Amino acid sequence: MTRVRLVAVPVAAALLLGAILLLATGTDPLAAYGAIVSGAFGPDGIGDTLAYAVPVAGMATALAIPLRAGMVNLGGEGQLVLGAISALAVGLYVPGPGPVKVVLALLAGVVAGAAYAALAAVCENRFGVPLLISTLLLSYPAMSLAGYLVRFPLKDAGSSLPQSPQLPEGTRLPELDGVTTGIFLVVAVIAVYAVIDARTPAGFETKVTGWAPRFATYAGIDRPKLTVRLLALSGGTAGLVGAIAVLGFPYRFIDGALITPQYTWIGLLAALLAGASPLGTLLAAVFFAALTSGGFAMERATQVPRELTAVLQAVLIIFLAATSGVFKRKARRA
Amino acid sequence: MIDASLFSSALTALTPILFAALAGALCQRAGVFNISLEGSLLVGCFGAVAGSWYTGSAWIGVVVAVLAATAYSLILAIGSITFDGDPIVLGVASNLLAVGLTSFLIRTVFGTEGSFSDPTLQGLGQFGPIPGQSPLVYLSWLAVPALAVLLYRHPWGLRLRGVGERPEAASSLGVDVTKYRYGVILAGGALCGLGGAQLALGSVTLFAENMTAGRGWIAVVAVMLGRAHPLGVLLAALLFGLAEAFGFRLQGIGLPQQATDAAPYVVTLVALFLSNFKRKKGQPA
Amino acid sequence: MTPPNPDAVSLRGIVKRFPGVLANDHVDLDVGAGEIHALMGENGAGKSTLMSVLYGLHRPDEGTISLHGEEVSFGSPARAIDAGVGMVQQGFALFGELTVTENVVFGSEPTRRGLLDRKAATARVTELIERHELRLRPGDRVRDLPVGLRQRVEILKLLYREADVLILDEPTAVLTPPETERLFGVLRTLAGEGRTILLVSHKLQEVLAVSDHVTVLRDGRVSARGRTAEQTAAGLATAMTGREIDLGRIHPAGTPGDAVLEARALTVPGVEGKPLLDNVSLTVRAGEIVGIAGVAGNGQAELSGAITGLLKTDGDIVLKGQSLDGLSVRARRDAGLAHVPEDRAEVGSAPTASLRENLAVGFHRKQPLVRKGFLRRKAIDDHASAIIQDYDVRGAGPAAAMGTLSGGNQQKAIFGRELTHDAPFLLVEQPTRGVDVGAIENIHARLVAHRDAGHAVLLISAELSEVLALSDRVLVLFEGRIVAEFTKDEADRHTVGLAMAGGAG
Amino acid sequence: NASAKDPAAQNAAGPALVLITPSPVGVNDFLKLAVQGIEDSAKKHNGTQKVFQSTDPASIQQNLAAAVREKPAVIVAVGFNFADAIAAEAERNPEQKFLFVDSCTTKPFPNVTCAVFREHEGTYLAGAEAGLLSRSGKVGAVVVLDAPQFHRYSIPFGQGAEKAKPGTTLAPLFIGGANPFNDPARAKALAATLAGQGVDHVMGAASAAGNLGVFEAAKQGGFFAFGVDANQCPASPGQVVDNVIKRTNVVIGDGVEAILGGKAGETKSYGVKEKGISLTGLEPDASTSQCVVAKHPDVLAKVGELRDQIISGAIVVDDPAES
Ligand SMILES: Nc1ncnc2c1ncn2[C@@H]1O[C@H](COP(=O)(O)OP(=O)(O)OP(=O)(O)O)[C@@H](O)[C@H]1O
Ligand SMILES: Nc1ncnc2c1ncn2[C@@H]1O[C@H](COP(=O)(O)OP(=O)(O)OP(=O)(O)O)[C@@H](O)[C@H]1O
Ligand SMILES: [Mg+2]
Ligand SMILES: [Mg+2]
Repeated sequence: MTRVRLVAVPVAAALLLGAILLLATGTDPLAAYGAIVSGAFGPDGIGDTLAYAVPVAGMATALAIPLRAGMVNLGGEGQLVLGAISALAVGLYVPGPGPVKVVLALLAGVVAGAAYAALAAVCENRFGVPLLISTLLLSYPAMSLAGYLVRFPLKDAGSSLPQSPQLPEGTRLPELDGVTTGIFLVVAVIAVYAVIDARTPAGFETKVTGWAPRFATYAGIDRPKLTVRLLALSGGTAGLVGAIAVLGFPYRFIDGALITPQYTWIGLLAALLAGASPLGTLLAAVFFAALTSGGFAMERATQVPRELTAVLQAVLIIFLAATSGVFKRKARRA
Repeated sequence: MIDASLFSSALTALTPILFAALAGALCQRAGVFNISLEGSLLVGCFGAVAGSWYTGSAWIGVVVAVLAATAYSLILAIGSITFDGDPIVLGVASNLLAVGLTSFLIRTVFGTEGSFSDPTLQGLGQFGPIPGQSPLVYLSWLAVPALAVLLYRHPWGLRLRGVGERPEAASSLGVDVTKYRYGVILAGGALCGLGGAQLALGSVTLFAENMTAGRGWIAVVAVMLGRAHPLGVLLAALLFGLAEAFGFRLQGIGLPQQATDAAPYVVTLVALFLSNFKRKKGQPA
Repeated sequence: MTPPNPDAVSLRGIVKRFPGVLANDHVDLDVGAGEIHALMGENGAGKSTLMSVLYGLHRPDEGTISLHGEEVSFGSPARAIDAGVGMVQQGFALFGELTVTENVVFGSEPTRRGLLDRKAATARVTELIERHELRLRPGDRVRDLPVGLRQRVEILKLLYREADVLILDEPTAVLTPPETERLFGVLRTLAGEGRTILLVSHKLQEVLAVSDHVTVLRDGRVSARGRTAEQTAAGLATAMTGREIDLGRIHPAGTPGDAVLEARALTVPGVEGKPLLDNVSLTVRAGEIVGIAGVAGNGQAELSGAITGLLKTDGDIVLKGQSLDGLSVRARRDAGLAHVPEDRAEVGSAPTASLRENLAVGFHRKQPLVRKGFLRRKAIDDHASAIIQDYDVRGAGPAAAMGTLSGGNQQKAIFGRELTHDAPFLLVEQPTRGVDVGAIENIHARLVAHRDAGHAVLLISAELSEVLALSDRVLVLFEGRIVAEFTKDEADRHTVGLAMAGGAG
Repeated sequence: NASAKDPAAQNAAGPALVLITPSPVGVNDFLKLAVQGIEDSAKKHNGTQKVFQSTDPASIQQNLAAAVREKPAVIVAVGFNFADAIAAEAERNPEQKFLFVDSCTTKPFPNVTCAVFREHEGTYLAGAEAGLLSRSGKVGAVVVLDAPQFHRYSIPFGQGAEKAKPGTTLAPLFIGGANPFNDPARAKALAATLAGQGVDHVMGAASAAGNLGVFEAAKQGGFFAFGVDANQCPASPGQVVDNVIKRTNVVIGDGVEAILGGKAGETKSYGVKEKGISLTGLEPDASTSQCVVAKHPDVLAKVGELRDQIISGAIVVDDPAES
């Protein structure tokens, strides 16, 4: 109940501020908001929303996993892209029947993302580079590497663009109404995360580490090991999201296509907003996805610039941070 | 491969990073973890161009940039200090807001999209002995010793470091922790404003959506690598700037662009490893 | 109608409320110049609150403060400092990264042309150190100083500010007897110079020894006051708790059995040659409490770290016949180690998490909290409720956040969790630091009962009287080495105190 | 902004047109020309038009789907990023007509008309100008990404220069980094780097914002630059020699006309010959273009000859994207 009020007040405040902005630019706020809602959840829009929600919720979950232990993974983009390119390479070059290749490609994405994120954990454990920095720094070379691969060894022979060839027909994740069937994988990951988080000793140890790191060490939780494990899970999930992305439309890796939509940053925000709780993270991710697709629909319908939704989104978060206890400063040190 | 223009372009490239990293170092010293540098820089860029455009004076543009970025940093200040919000959440949010807000403002203020420029837009121009450098470049170098003196030779610096280490102890000695923290965040905003002005009116003379292109994040890394000391931060920014400029050269001799893109980050990571190794020595196992 | 010779400090009808708590309830307090005035009371009685009001950290809801007959009103410590009031707070308010001089001048720095005048600062600090024989080096980093010296830095801060009202909130909680003696010597000198000293303490003997007057608070109200010479320890204890306390209780000796923990040649290298822990060997038997006495900073933390596995060390530890060499913290716990750490807020618990969660830690991989790999909510609840009941943790149910408990109750909860492990070996550090007499009695009784149930206990405490009261054997740690060993009969305050200061072995 | 620019046209009886851009139009000359093209077409056929602006692959797909739902007479999509999305929509909606400008689907569709450009021909001519004007014998290019599509702006530049003045060398640099399509400061640094190596004529294919950085470097370093897509000379008069222009507006007008006339499913390539690609200096209004080349009639004369040779087929400029 109070939780609802904690969120409702900032939401109302952000909407009000948005309305003022809209009035200032001479637009009817109700019409604009109506367009966002119908654009996000209307019969035409819900597919768009879900299409955004799959990568955003996937990345949000990926980043929530270590965040539960107070560890911030800023390298989601690199892990996402590496997962995507690895899945693609397997899908293109490993022989075998289609379904087997799809599974292998997904696994390759998971393994690549996991290994790369674990490397960042090792940087912290062995070389004392804080996770926040090691994940961030490692992200850029990964993106460059993927760019290099689609430019040279994995390039699309028929095209002049920095993109890979399309995966053959059988090696694809089918779509349902424009939404990739990868959505079931993402939902499954979130469900597993929710159960592990709430019901298992491993989830419990993760939370204890997030509450009080020194207490966790005292209690016998091996932080370096946990860091490697959580980062591997995080990077693995990010890699899975990347794999789902390339196995879905347009069935190829296009340089930059997973970066420009800011899936990672919006996902991180969703995870932070929800304090990394599994269902809260999902909710926040879907909310942001709806705001984005609704924003485009609003722009198409009413001429109001879609950046308004980006502004609304950020204002909302800042109001939330300011007025509610949803994410009060934790005993977290960089 | 190595010539005057390498240093000159490295110098231009590192100035916005240096300003932002100094801002980050100042905040770090006072115990504020500031990752909103990217957003503050971008707001500075926009303020600089808007100010210069409407007044016809690049210097007023710089002033507007400083004011805009300072005002923008209030988000982090009010959110994290007054309302005790998580600085990482606020930082990530304000970086995203900066992109959305400046894109929104280009539309509403300049009536265009993507980028804004005009041949009559006044830039900072060149100045001083090093060709191609704006006055802000020199200012950024002056800011390094100035901040070092402030931090280590001025009573404020002492108090600020105390606030960073143990706020409750500082407050029990009559030092207003809130005021100091607001102070560093706003001063950090002002420095980012200068960095943004350099990027938008010194390096080039225009505003483009998201034109900071990750420079604020590099500054966050530089704060870490430079151990939040003004001189250290300068060296870190210099290392990054040189690695980048050197990468451009390597492209010239046939390395693919993607390899040279990654170079500065790899160099920085290696530098972090090495600096930690050195520190580890002489400590108990 | 001002009295002819007004008191240096006069508090009238001070009321201070916190949400849900009446911390100070119409408190009056008068202290004359040149007087050492002790303030006593249970945990949470309102002592620190009252002193914070005087120092400007809190604004009173009602009541007035007068200094030398003049009513004052401080909005902040800065104003109080200007008026000559200084305070050493409970726990230190020092900056480890800064030097002694920087710590001392912090907040009122001498300047020259706008910049810090380091020369003048060092000169002034050196002069104060010499005048009061504090034996500190101005350039040392505070982080490198032992606790006793840090306390002197705190005193130095007050002297530098020329405070003429000095408030010390539990300054001796971390000091050894010789250090305490030195501190009291300084205080007496200062009082002799006409300064007013307010001393908050839980330690009856100290208060009786050093103070001129004493005021006792209970539940925010004054429950007793008077000249110290007219008080007795038992009387003060009753005034504090409202019940009779058996102060002189002597715990019977234990009956040691087989060796449970054997440590051999434990060594932790230091930064500059000198090891922090130097070739320490010791044995703890079942049914025995072994006490480690010593001035804080002489290797206690390293000894604890070596045993728990939080610190890498040379040497060898055998627990119940199993070598702990190379084992992780968790493996050591599984091998039969329980541990009550010194820092209960950061190391011993997660203050923001619930009591239920705090109490499940360590049991969360075992039956009956886990079945078939999944945690059982009901079992976790029952586990917490049982500990809360058994160990008399008051003021909260399983769902309450640990941080909302009082310090004493937090300590009881942590004790409950660790003792419930029923591990053969228990390491306890500073079990009663900052805990009031009532809670001390409870905790001590628990420890003795635990020993009598056949467990081996290693007690590390800076509180000499505690070590003496509980230990079957006392080892003295000095500069990383065990310099003396006493049986329960041999150990007395004087000889052990001497060994702690390096005067034996 | 986004949708119908001319409310009066909403009531018009003619065909409905939708233009989808891959990124915000703003100051992007290429896209501005596309918008102009769709507006002109709408006016000409007494129809209506809308513009949907995208920002990323996901929004491209959504805008395309939204456009299909509106069932306009023609959906015009500009930019290579649309290839996969158009192929998918064209397959699903055989009745819907698409005009795809600047690229084509891998597989032909009867309802997709493609219009592609041979930018390399223009770049070749610009390179020839650079070769003729260069004193140092070194020319360069600053290009967004190191990818074949974008090599159309670098390699032919060197070839044209070499043709005009044998011995001239080319030094290309690529922006890359975290934000290749919007990093003017980096574009400027790269151009300055080239200048430091003695290059005195730089082809700028550094994106709308990036080229401004290149021009600024030219101004500061006292060298010359070339623009793309439209006349960029006024952005930095005295520094910009000429531009490789892409007549997107004309191409869209042609394409829409053809589709409305019942011809669909073709791919038409626009080069110098079809007047889809040109140089500002070779256009009738060259004298008022503020381009540097306008002051060099001798150069223009020689480049005009080369153009004629390309048109006649005497010179064939290799397409670097087809390697
Ligand atoms: N800073 C604070 N903010 C909010 N509540 C506090 C704060 N400090 C203490 N409390 C609350 O006040 C109550 C009493 O705390 P305190 O530690 O003084 O108890 P106590 O009476 O000393 O108990 P014990 O004798 O068991 O140590 C607790 O419920 C605690 O949560
Ligand atoms: N900042 C605060 N907010 C809320 N309650 C507080 C705060 N500070 C103290 N209290 C409460 O006021 C009461 C008095 O606390 P105070 O710290 O003065 O006790 P104390 O006598 O110093 O105890 P101790 O011996 O444990 O130091 C306690 O119940 C405590 O919980
Ligand atoms: Mg207490
Ligand atoms: Mg107290």
